[in-house]
Amino acid sequence: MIRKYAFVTICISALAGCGQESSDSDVASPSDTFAESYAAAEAALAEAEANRNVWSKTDGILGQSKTAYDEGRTDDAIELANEARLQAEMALVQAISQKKDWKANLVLE
Amino acid sequence: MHRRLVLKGIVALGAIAAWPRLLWASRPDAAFIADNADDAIMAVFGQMPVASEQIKLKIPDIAENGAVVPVTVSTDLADVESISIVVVNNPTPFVASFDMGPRMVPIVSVRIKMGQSSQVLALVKAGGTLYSTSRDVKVTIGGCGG
Amino acid sequence: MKKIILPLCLIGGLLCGLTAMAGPEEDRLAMVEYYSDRFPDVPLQEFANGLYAFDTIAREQWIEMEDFPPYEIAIEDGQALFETPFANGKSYADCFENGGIGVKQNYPYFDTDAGEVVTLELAINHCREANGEEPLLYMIGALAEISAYMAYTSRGHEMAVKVPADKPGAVAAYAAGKQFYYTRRGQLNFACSSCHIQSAGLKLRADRLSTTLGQATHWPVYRSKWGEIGTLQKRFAECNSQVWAKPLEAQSVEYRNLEYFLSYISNGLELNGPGSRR
Amino acid sequence: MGKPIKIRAKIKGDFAEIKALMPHDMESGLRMNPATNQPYPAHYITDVVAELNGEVVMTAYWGQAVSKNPYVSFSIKGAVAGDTVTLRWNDNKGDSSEKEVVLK
Repeated sequence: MIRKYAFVTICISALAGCGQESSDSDVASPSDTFAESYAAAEAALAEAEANRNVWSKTDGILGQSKTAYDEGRTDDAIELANEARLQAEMALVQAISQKKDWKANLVLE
Repeated sequence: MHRRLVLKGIVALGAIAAWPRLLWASRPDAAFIADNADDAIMAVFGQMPVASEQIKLKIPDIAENGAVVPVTVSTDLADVESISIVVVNNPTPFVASFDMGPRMVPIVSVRIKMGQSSQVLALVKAGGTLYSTSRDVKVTIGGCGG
Repeated sequence: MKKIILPLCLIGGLLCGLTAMAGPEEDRLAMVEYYSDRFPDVPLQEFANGLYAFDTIAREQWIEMEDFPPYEIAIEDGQALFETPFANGKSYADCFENGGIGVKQNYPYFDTDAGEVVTLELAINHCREANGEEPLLYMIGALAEISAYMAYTSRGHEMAVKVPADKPGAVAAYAAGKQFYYTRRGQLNFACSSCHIQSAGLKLRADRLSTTLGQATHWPVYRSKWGEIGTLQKRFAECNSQVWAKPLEAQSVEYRNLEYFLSYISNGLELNGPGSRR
Repeated sequence: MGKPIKIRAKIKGDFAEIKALMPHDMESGLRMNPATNQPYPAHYITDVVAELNGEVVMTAYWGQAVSKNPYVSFSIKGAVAGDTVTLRWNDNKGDSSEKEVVLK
């Protein structure tokens, strides 16, 4: 139970981080912001991938982000890239924490 | 190969004489494209069925997987001409029909697809009359299935 | 079991210190005990039949399927593939012990030289490559069919996977597979064990969850949902997707270790593959 | 030429029970191909003919809702050891397959 709570907390802090990012971008042009968000999402995804734990919807969301950008829906594109990054970051947190915490799931020992 | 074909032709001629019904039987294409059960049944038989307790329809109440639902239809009715299966809620409800010659024991099994929960009808044409029985089958959405 | 092991540990000191975690045989016995307590009416071998061991409605339809199961096509096709010689005149039989007949119970095994777990499917592709043939795709198709034929010839043999205690690589691979089984993954934050140990036998939507014990005995499987025969690692990928985790590659180190662990847990159960599932 | 039919035949007293498995995709024409967003073209067995010693004993007409790799079982009265049972299917693309077994 405590662990679940910890997981949620981590997710929320990841969200908070995400909010900060978008307020920074007030000064930048939308397409610069997109490029940054997209690159950040890609980097986070690569790190999750390296830790062998990616959530199944993330690639698709990143793909949708690219499509939205190509179609000129830059705001949507940024939002989607941020969502993909958030997912990748949470997957990474999950992977790293589970490297220790998996033992908590051992019910037979 | 050629000889075989000729032989088959002769046998087929014999069959025609002995059993004229098969001569005109052909696939009831209209039934297979009808999008409701009544139209399909009328297209094949030209009559609606009367309920009969002499037909046994064996099908699970809850189908494990709608893609493969085992069905067995058997009957005590005499002079069986055909056995058919209809899944009322399928996009095209008419599933299969078996024209039974006099050498057949009136029982058939087949595995069928069900798009969703539905009433399933077993139709038996015997002595010129169409009879039916029905069962309700629940098709569930699979979760894991390990 | 623990009662015996503990004093041994005290005596063994250092030796046991290396494996503070329970060993494979302890794990297996704990599983047997757990599921036997949980399903007192289910005879041990029945766990090889997955959810059909305790879901009577599903079992009835499964028995009907098993009467003339679609995997028979795969066995026949697999046999033809198995018996077709390679371009160099050699065949699969030359690569395997006993000509590849009745050997699946020994897979996966730990290859000390290569330092990795070898599943039957990996061995089939190794065999092809050693004979100058292209490797086959791992989850479905020809490889699954060959595996189905080899599984069929192994029916009735008891699963006999070995994790030699004196081979640290093997012990580590088993431990890694076990860790994977208990590791939460994906957006839904589930481990394999969340479903198949804690919730085994319970309903997930319309399906009952199978037990860890027996999960490795009946592969490859013709799943009606797939409409074709697929390997155990295809199922791993599917399970991962079901918890919203991106599947790893078939025959990745992780999945092979997982198969090693799962297969060991089914030791002593008779092989009953290929199988049919909903 | 379609894939070969698998037949199991068994004499049970005064009738022979025939079970058959027919490798076939039975594509309904409704299933979507995610890659193209188009449905897979319909491809299914339309009729099945059973013969005993060359005489037609049953003709079945099927639609798209018979399961993939169809299974069918039926029984023929008075069939004895030595009799030949032939099973043949045709599909909507003009493909067919035929298999003969001698009852034992």
